[in-house]
Amino acid sequence: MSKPKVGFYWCASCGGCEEAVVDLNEGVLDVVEAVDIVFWPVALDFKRSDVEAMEDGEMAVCFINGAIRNSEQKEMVEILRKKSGLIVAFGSCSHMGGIPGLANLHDKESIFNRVYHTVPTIDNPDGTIPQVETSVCGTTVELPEFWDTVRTLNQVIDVDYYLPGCAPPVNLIVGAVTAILEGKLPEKGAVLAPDKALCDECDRRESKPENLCIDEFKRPYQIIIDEEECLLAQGLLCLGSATRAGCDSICVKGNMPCTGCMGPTSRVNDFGAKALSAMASVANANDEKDVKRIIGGIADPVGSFNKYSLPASYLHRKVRK
Amino acid sequence: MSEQFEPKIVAFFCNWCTYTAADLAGISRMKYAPNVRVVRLMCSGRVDPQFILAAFRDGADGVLIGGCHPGDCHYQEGNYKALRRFHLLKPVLEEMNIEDERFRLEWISASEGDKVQKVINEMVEQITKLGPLDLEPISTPETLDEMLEKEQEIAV
Amino acid sequence: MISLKINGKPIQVESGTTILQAAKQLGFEIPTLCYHPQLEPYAACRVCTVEVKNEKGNKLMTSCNSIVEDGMEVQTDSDAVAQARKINLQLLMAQAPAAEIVSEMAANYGVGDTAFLSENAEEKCILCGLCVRACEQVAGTSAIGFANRGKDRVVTTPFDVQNEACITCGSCAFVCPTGAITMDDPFGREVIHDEMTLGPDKAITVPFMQAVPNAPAIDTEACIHFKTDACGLCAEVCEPEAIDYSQKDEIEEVEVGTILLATGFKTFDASRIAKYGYGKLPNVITSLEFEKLSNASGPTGGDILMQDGSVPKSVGIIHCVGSRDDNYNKYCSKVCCMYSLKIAHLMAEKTGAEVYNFYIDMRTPGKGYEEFYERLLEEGMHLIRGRAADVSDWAMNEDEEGKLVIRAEDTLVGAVRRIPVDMVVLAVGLEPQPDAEEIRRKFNISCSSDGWFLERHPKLAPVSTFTDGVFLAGSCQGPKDIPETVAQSGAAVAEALALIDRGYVELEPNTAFIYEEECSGCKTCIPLCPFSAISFVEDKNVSEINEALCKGCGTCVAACPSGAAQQHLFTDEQIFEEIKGVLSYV
Amino acid sequence: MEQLNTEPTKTTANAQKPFRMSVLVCAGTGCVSNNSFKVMEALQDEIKKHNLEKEIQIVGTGCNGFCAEGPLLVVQPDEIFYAQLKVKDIPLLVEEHFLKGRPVEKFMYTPPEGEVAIPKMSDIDFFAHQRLIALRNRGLIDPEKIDEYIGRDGYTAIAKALTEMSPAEIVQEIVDSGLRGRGGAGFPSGVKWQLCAKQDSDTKYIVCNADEGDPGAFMDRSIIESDPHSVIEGMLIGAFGMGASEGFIYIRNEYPLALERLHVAIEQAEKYGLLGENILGTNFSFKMNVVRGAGAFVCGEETALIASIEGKLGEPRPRPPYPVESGLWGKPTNINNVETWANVPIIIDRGAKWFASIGTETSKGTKVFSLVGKINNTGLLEVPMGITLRDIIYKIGGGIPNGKKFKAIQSGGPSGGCIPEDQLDLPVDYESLSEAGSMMGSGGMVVMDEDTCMVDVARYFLTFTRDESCGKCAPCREGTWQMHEILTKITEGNGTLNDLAVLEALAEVVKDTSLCGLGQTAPNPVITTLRYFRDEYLAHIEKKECQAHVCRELNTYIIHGDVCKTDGKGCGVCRRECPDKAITGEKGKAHVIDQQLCGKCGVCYDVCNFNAITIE
Repeated sequence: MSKPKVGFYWCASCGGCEEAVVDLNEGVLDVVEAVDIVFWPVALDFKRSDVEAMEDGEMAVCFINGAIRNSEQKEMVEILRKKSGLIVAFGSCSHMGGIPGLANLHDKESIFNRVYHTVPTIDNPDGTIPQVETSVCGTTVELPEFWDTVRTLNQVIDVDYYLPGCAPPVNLIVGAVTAILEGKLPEKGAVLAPDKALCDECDRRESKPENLCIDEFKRPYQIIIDEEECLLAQGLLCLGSATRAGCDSICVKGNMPCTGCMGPTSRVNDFGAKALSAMASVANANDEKDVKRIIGGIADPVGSFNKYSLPASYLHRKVRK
Repeated sequence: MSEQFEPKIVAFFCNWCTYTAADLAGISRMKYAPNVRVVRLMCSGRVDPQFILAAFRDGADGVLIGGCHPGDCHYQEGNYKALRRFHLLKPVLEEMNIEDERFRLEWISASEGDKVQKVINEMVEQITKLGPLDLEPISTPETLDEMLEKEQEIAV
Repeated sequence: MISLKINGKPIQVESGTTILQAAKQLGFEIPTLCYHPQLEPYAACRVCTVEVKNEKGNKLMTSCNSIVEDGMEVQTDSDAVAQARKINLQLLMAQAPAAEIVSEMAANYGVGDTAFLSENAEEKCILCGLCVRACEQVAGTSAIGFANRGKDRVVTTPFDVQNEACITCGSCAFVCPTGAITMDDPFGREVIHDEMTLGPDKAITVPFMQAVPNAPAIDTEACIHFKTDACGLCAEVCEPEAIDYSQKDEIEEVEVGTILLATGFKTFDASRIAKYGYGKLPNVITSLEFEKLSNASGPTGGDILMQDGSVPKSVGIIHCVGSRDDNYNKYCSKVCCMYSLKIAHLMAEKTGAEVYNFYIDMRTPGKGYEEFYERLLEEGMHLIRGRAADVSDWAMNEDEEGKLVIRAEDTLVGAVRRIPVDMVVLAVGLEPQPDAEEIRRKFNISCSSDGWFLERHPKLAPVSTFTDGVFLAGSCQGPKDIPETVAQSGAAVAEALALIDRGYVELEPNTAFIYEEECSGCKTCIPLCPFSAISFVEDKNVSEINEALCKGCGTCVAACPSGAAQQHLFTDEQIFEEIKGVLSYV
Repeated sequence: MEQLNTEPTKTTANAQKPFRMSVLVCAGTGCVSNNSFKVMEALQDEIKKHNLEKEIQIVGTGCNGFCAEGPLLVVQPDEIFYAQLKVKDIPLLVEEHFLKGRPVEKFMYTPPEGEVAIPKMSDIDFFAHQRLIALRNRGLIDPEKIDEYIGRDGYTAIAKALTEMSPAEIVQEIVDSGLRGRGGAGFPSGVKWQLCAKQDSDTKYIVCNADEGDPGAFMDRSIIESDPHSVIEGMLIGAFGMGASEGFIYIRNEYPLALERLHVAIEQAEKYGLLGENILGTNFSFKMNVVRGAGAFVCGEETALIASIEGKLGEPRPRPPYPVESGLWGKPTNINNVETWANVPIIIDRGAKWFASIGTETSKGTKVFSLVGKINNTGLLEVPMGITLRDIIYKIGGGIPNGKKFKAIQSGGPSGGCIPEDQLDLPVDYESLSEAGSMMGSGGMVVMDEDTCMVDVARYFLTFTRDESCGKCAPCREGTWQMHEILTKITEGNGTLNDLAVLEALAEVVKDTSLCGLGQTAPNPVITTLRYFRDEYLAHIEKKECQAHVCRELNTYIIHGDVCKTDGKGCGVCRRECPDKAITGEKGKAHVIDQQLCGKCGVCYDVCNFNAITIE
């Protein structure tokens, strides 16, 4: 029996997810042993035509990382959808939009304007901006269309499973691959990670008080962070209580608060709103003035609560004016 | 759109104060704009910020939370939780370009039928002036192409 | 024990007894002026002088302060004693001719007139010092004392000015044997019914006639003992030793299943409407004060009298005082029209006075009420439709001289009228109790905008409140007359009984619960619950909701960061669907 | 005592080089008001001018006693006595006596009847018959220098008491001495001390009563002014004997000099360790307080005095309980008069036996009197008990001035009685005076001559007691007032025999039923004058006549026309001065008084230089 064929693809993302695969270290050998990697542009020289040449559903599974924000990515993922039995959204960006998703606080025009005109390091006397079609020496050259809105993978193609995290933790990757190989997959659409919040596996959970109420929200640089005590109890905006577990709380272990890359648990629809609700509820104030003071201590609420999830949220992008 | 824009307002009213006040407004034959769609909750403290965002996503032009006056909560302090969430949600909505008038928190006691009337009429008037909330729907693989076309139009 | 003889009679008394006390035991009356059994002896009037024979010979001594000695022989009425008393009483008669008690006492010794020169025929004070001692020893205040020496000695306040040390207890006036001290009305009015005007009530009273329990109690606000830590006379004179100052209000906790709120109303404070002159003009009284005046067990025995003791010949009754008035209370107090008509009727019946009613609208719905109104019309009551503008004592002509003038627009005639009357009764309205707000919060119920307790539903649940098991009875819910109050109270009791009879309480169906397998044990929900219904289960590392304690507000659900907490009847899914639903129609 | 030697003061240092002369200037109140301080200044200037500072020392002393002759100056060691000195006399005195050694005769004292000046003090009658015990240091020491008191054996008695005697022995010594209270009532001091010592209390007080209120009395004042330490020492001994730890001196504020000297004395005694903690190195501690009284006569009564110290209204309360049982703030309190305390140190020093040898059977020791009134030698004197009134008046007092006839002597202050001439051989002791209807009192003596109306005297003293009655008890407050009214009525010629009867009855009742000593003794002047001078009352009532012509309402002024015309040539002075315009007459002719218009002021009598006007 031939080995199942596997593909990896990279859309709007930082490349960290690719690193995550490499982070399997020698484990990657086991993967290669078990599967046949037929498409992995970042590591192996495959072309689009190679994919197009495949039979539909030839690949058993394709792991796609990165958000979708231009036409070329759309085309590629649509092809991959066709050629793959399973599509796994790999990492926060394809799962919820990720950091690139924060571009939804802007639009194409303002982004181009910034990047090609006003950023201090630019030298663009003609004010050129990318065009979809450009005539160069008589030939027409094409560039992919840059979208106004960043989208999650499942807003573009049908997705079977999600591997959350920025980047997905190695053990989750291994678990996912194993499950696929063994055919022990959960219901379609599932997130391949535990369905409890991070507090459940946090080393500091016992130090979290039962009567938690916060008099002042602080940012990490403002205090000397205690290495044992619950970070939220120290006033840091740790979203661990709203964030899916599975990362082994590596950030908290590194004395940094959880920022929510693993996304929400299954009952929560809008990660940012829910995290916001939990954090606001424990502010220790009843008087409007005090409420505003304490809440005002949370810098950049959108960026804080939707760092990885803006395109996947209910509002998903800024309202156009 | 030749016909007059009629905003849709979703109102989350607490069972004891504002919902009763709305009832009282009805009993008292106080007329208020029909644009409001009331969701009764036991307490303003039950209002999950997700509900607000969901209402906007699902087409609301404005959201109103009505609770008991501070100190008067039937559940002692549920309304304070609502207050805290409201003040954290406000800057989020602002950044997402949703106007201030579209989201309000009002303390309306059971006896203040007139306040229900006043607040709703005021809100409808303000939002009518603002026009509809033009929140782009979230695409699915099925609706993507259609939406991209629309996006093209906007870009042009 | 000390053995002595008084007027030849032997007696044995305990050591430390005074001669006066010993003589009293034998039945010998010794006259006294400056003595009071509850005050320290002062020995100033010298009237109680007796003749004592001991080893040193015969000697005149004051009996009030002299302690008995063994072998003493006392004569309480010897010639020397009589002579001393005669002279001393004559001296006092000369000093205070108006002190009747002195002349009466002197008459017992055959003295008709004093041999001495008298300066001030009006003088009553004999400087016995009872008042000064009462003030110091009983009231504990020393607000009065003696000033000057000798003949210039007077009882006065420090520097002759009214001072704050005086607690106006009246002990001085009470103890004064000659009536030289009186309690003055600061407005100079003659005091006939003290309850209504001024002056402290007695500190020990039965609250009112037929009170239950019908036992006197100490008003600690008025009692000198509680004010200055002095006095204590009542305990000294109470033979059964029933007085206990240490008793205190006690707070007892009683566990009950239902609570009836029947906190009632407060009458409108008529002095808030200055133009009616209540508290400033004499003989302007409120309807409740009229009731007290009219009461057979009241201060005048039921006679309607004015402050000078005469019977009014004309009376004005002003309706809607504090009611139906944008400046005070907008609502109609409902009961005033009828009680005003009753007062008018009683007034006419008891005094034969001309009675004028000033009303806005005459509201007489109810069984027999309209008929009563008709009857009064037939009796010849004056009914003037129009709100009274003011009450003054400013006379514009002779008829108005010395009277109270009510100015009102008679809307039926279309003219402003001035009506001079002797007495004005203000029909004060009903108001919520001043602490209604506090009570409301305590019981977690609501108040209407006027401040009356709010029922759960005006038609369907008129005696229930938003708090299960708390019911409303009577005018704490709004102005009511007696039959209405009784009816509503009955309903409230029935509701309460129904609950008691069932014996159990139905839990809220909309309690919150936690999906244990999804709870991360983040503890966010725990401090949010005001009812402490959520606890943390250490071994499972999850939160748990006690559904019996949960009241179902859903605050924890809204805050649960992983959505593991949900609320029956109000799950997230249901609400999301409801939102979709309400937005689905155009 | 060690401490005392370590701090020699200027005086003791100077004493090592003796002065040639000591000039003792009386700085008692009487002499001070006669400018004795100015005299002293002038003396200092003059002595400086003559460079005599190292030879002659000037000492300001307490009251010398012979106040009528102030300012006084005694030059020691020769005991030369100068009287009535003026500032302008000083240069001559210094030059003659101090420089040249020739005493100046014209500044010396000359007795009223004598013609020869008496140079030596002890030769003067006034001093010759006195015996100084309480006033042992008067005029000899500077009262503001404790060393001078110590130099006169001061504070040896307390040293003896603390080191050689037990408290019980001290009390017994006072009992044995027979000392009786010098404040008036004459209660045996030793007995009182015993009672106080017997009380079982953690706190006891002793009080010195210096509230000397009698008009004309200045015994206590003089003692404090001239020898304050004797009082302090007496109190120390008493405190040790009775077990008291705190003392009060209640002194009237009208005695500024006494007050100041008392403060100086206490300060010095404290500095020397004679007051305060661990006195003279023993366990005995004593705190001294000075309380100023506002001058109410009744505060001399012990219970009123206690009330006043406690800050209450100064009025007496019934006794018992006596202060020795329940006094200041309810604690056992022993109260003695200034003079009593001043006697204590010397009794301890010289023994009870010595003290008891002076005086009579019942009254031991000496008594200080202030002798005033119609007497030649006004002043303060101390005589042994038992001396007769006659000796006091004629030997010490120098008799009645202007050859007038003696009428009565009033002793014991305003509450005392008047003693007529036929009782002048009465020995002065407590019992004899009481029997005569008067009292020892605090020692005031007022001499009256034939020009004194006894009814007026009684009225005068009643004026005082009426004004000073605290007003607490009815007989005193009203009785004194009514007695005064009746007496006024009599002196104005409106009295009836019934008034006299009422007055007598009233006086007895007031005496018998008043609460405190003030009221009980206030009728004494009335009772004694009625007893000894009833004829004067009757004359006032029946004949409308005042033999002494004191009661002006009863006088009739008559102008003797012949004298007026011949001697006075109808000068008209009386006519001009008459406020009632009752006198008529032309210049050169006899004047006449219209008796209807005459207001009986007596101005005409006073202004007539020709004795043309007489009183009938």
